[in-house]
Amino acid sequence: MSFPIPDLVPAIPEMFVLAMACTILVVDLFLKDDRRDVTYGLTQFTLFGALVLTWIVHVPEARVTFSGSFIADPLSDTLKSFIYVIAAGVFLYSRPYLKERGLFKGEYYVLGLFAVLGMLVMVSAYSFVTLYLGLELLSLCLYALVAFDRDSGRASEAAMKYFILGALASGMLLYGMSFLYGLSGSLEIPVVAEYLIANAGQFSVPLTFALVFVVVGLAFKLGAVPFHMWVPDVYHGAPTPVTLLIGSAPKIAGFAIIMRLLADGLGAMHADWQGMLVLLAVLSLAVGNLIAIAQTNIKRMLAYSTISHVGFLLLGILAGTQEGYAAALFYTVTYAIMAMGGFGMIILLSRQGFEAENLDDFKGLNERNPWLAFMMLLLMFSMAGVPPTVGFYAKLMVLQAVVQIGMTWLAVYAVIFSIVGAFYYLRVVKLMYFDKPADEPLPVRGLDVTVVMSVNGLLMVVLGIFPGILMSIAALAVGP
Amino acid sequence: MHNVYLAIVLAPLIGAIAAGLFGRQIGRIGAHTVTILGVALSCLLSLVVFQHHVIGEAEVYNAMVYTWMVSDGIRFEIGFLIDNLTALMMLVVTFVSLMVHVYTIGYMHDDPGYQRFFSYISLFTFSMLMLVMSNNFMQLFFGWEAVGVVSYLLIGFWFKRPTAIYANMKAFLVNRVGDFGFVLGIGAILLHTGSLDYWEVFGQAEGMARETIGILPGAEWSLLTVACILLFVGAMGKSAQVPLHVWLPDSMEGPTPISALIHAATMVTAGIFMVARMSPLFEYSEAALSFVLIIGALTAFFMGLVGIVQNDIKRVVAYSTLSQLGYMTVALGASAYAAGIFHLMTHAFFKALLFLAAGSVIIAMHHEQDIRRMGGLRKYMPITYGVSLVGSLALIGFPGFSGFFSKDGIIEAVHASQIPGAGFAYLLVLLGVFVTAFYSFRMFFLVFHGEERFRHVQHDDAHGHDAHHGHGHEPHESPWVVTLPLILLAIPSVLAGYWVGPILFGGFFDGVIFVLPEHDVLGKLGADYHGIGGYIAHGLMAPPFWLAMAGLGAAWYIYMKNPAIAARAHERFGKLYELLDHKYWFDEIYAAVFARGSVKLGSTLWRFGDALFIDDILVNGTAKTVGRLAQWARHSQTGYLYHYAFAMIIGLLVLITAFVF
Amino acid sequence: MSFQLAMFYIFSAILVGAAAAMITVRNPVHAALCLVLAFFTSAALWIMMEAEFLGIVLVLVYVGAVMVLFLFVVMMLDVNIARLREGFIRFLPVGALVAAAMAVVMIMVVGARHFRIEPPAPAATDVGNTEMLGRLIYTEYVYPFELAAVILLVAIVAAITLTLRRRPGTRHIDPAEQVKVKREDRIRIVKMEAEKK
Amino acid sequence: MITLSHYLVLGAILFSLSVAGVFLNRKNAIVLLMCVELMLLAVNMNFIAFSHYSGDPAGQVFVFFILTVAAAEAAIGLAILVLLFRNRRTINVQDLDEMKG
Repeated sequence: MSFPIPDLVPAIPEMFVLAMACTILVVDLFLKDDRRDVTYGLTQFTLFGALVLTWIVHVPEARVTFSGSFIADPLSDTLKSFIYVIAAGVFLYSRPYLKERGLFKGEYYVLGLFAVLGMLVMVSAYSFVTLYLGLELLSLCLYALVAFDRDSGRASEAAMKYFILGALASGMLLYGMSFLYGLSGSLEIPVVAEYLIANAGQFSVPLTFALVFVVVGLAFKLGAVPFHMWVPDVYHGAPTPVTLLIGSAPKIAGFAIIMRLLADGLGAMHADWQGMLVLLAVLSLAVGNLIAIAQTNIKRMLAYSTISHVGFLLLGILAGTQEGYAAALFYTVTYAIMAMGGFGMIILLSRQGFEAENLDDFKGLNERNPWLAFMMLLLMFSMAGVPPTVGFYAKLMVLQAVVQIGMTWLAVYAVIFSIVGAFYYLRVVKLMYFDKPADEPLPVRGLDVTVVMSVNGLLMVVLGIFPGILMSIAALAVGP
Repeated sequence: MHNVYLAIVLAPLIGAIAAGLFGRQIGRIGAHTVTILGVALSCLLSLVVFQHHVIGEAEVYNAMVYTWMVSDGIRFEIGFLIDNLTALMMLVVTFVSLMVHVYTIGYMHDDPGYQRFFSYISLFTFSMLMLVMSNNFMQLFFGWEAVGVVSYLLIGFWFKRPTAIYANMKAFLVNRVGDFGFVLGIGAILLHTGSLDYWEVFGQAEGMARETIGILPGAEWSLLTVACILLFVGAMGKSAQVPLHVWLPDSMEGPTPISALIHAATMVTAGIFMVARMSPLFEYSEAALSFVLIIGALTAFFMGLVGIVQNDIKRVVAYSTLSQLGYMTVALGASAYAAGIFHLMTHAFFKALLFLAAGSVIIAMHHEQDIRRMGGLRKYMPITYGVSLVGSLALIGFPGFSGFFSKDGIIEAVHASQIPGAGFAYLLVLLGVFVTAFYSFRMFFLVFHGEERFRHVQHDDAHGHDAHHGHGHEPHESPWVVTLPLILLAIPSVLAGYWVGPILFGGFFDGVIFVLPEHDVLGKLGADYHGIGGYIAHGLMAPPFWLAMAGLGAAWYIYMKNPAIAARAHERFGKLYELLDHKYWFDEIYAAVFARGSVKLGSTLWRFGDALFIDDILVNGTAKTVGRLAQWARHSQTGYLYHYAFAMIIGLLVLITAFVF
Repeated sequence: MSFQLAMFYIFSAILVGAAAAMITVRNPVHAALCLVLAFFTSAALWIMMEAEFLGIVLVLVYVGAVMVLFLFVVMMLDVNIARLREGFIRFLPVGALVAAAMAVVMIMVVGARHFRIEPPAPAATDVGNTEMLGRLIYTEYVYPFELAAVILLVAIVAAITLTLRRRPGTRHIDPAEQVKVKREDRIRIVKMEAEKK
Repeated sequence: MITLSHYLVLGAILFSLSVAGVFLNRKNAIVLLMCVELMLLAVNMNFIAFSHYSGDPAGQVFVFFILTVAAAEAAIGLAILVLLFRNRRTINVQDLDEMKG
């Protein structure tokens, strides 16, 4: 029995990350607590190396390997690059926080790297098996990380909720996949797509039925209403560095599996899933923006804001056009960067024994540290979609895509709720600039964190003024 | 000239960045030096541009500077369109801004936010120039929002005052309503023409006028009318027209230089400028013009009435600004765009002058703003007094002063206009002249003439609270940094009017502003125009002049004659509170004798129209409803795992039943 | 009714009964045992579908390891059983209603004519089920197989990270330290002046 | 004859029961974990049935991986449960409401 060795080259970045994660796991065992920075350095090196490797092995054409379960194409390489960069930013922001709370342990980085690996697998998944395994690899790491602060009751409560609901959603996704498999006879996404195209126009009831389960599973992972309930509690309960991780990079991976499953695999059923996504988007925009107004905890507020952003993201996808996908990709990346900055700011302002997670902790930030206040202002403006920040541009692109397919009412609806949403972002700005500060001193932060935060904040404006760069990347990744 | 235009825009921006980011490093003197240099350079170069375009009669300049992006064949660009209208606006903006910069050195002298303030006003100048010099809708919108943001920051500049925070929230919210219309208007234009460039859009205006869209079933509207009215809704927000005017009086919570620069001379006139710029669109829609005309007339008259009952010196000027903006809008509605722009220019000078003079008074009175506690300042502040007189005369349209030429032009144009509603508008603007004269000189007399009431206040304050700091010494004239801009502004307040011939009747805006022959009221008036002298002579015999004189006389009678009565009463009772009481009683007489109905109407309108309907129901009501909804909705997040799971199952079931069966 | 069909119904009845009992019984130990029963009957059904390997794995891995872990945790946590079932009846009607609605909807779909497929003839190859799966897993599915290994590794790391406690108070002896002890560490030679009488 | 439909109905019933278990159970978090196991069992039943009736072994391979993941999931779930018990001294689902709104 002979079996050809699969082409391993496209998977080199994944292999590198896996090898390094295992190395770090072992190396960390032999490190004393005061040498833990080595683990951190190795982690950052891994991400950097993976980024370099991704572009070394990159070719413009799509390559499928491992018997059709893995794909490397411009979309995957682009999304992977963003994942590396954002994960690196997350680790960088997290370090001072972890150190101050005695959580600076190798496991955070090992689990974090495995989570990154899970995202990479999701991005490159080309069959249901790999997609599911990547999703679970990511989810399991995240469940564990949420409970990472072992002495926090809130964290373990959040982990429990996340775990149960996440497993429920995975089950639904699998149930849907089982029907797709049963009907098409294959687990490979392109084969399923071919089956659907061949049977276009006469989809049986079970096919739509399967589609509902798949959409529900995906909607949960993104946090779309009514499958959003885990988002606020998990964001709130998890240690802030973990919230930072959950809130940023996995959204990109989530976008990737939606692209692979809905756009590539079930593209022929666009008319069916479009209706479902419309419903989810409408609910997400309303619920996310409304409940965010009533929040006093900034982590919860950002959680609800995530939900509303997911609504926007879904708008781009449901358009089902190349412009729509590109807009959604643009929106996702933008959102991931904004979320990284927003949660990163909470970390920057927190110090030992004090979490800057209430809105009131941002009062008078302008007087205490005008530069950080200005960065936060940029981030908030971008989330609210105020021009000339990139957030405005992202919203514009999505709306344009929606208008193009003739759903103007949906665009108007989205605009109305983003105006409602502007209120709570601007409230943060108001607190920072017009309210009296509490007399809490700000912690002193290292140069690396400050520089990255500045880059992060200024990126909002720079990308807003020159969106062409990101836009052409998005258009290239989505394809012609 | 390309680089000159760029320099004009960038100089204030550089100043703003320097003062804003490095304020601490460069210090107070550094901050004001760098920003003033930037704006002065802009102003100087604007003069060059003005010379080049207006006097040198250069070609209209229309070019793209930077392509931001291209999407679906729609180009998003930054570009400049420089013609006579732009050149005029640039000159006004940079000149007033420069004056305000200099004045601020004196006014904000003791303020801890000194550098921040300079940074903001320079940033504002930059944004306003971007708005004015734009050659496309995108950049127009950018400038529009940017001036809004700066204005919002500046109204709340003294963020420790709760009233300032309230005012800036209010300004922001009301402007959002206007901006919403504005964006929809731009969207409508983009939808039809597929372009954001002014000239390309203007070229298709006639086609748009013929196209209709169904907003409500069964009612087909002309697309152009809808677009124009939506754009004008934006202008209503920015230029504070009824019913979106409510934010402007409250915006007086900001420092006075801001009131002069943003809320009188420049930003609030952006709406007027925009409509004039869009004249090729508005001309094809009589319905939109009529709408503009009536809104303007309502604002001009009813806001003037409210001005009569105000006692805060800045609020009087603020209501006067509202009323004058109404006049400009009326001119636009009557297709007399040139008259509107002309009034915009003269108003920028004399209203900035009045505001800065009011600021000078406020400094002298140690931040007392109630005109009932002023009086007799003439001898202490001769320069302020003189320039205020010039400003007030210009405002009421006294022959020979700038306001006379511009306002008379508007009134005559409305008189000649055939647009539906012009008769009604004519009546209102004519009555408005009386009201204007009345409130202007009421304030003038109360502040500069009559008894020195601030001395009594001092005794009143002496026991009770400690607000009497500084009342101990005499009011005195402000330093030169304050008075110099006043004098410099007083000169154009008088002289700018003599330019009436070329601007209104001389084809100054040929090729810039487009007027259909059947709407060309200024052309008709131009036929009777025979030089300045004749114009003034004509004005002396026309009703507006006599109405203005009547208003002035009424103000004099009530506020100049009464202090004598008041003085006698004071002698008889000898007690301060009774003097105040007298004053109150006097207001009653004035109402009973002169304009009981109209004043009552004014204050009732203010109370019910503004305070109750707009403030409480429209603005606060929406916010409250949303807030309540949010509080209610958050209860859905119960915290219980099984409820979350339940929600997921219900969601799944709903999706299945909705899409599978 | 064929023998196979009878077996199917018997096993299915037990399976559904065990599952229903699992979510309703009061005692978590009983629930775990019900689940074990459900696994056993499922394994039987799978074997009826010629998935012998998976049936055996289900018994060995699930019943043998995972459920034992469950029971272990149940007993370790030692929670008050009496309290745990309060209020169950109160929510039963609405819960049962939704569950029934869900089951009805699902059965309407899967019970449709579309799925009334006859079973295939028994496979007539000389390759057994286990060998076939093995070949697939180590060739075509080698990438997912590696991923599964990573997932197990993550589970180990995560479980240890979350639950391993180093109690600072416990006394433990490090043999390495004992061996490395030098004389100087234990003995101090003190020189003293001889006392005068 | 046992048709595919028989197995699918069985899977659907198991799936519904497990879902009902998740939201009916308000006291004991450990039963929630068992419900998750039951749900995966239902899914596996589907996959094996489809695999058997189409004669394609891929479904069985997928089940193999799902079983692996489920085991890993159980380990992490139980670890979180133990942690929760240590912190809160309870695994009552009704007590998990510190975060809401």
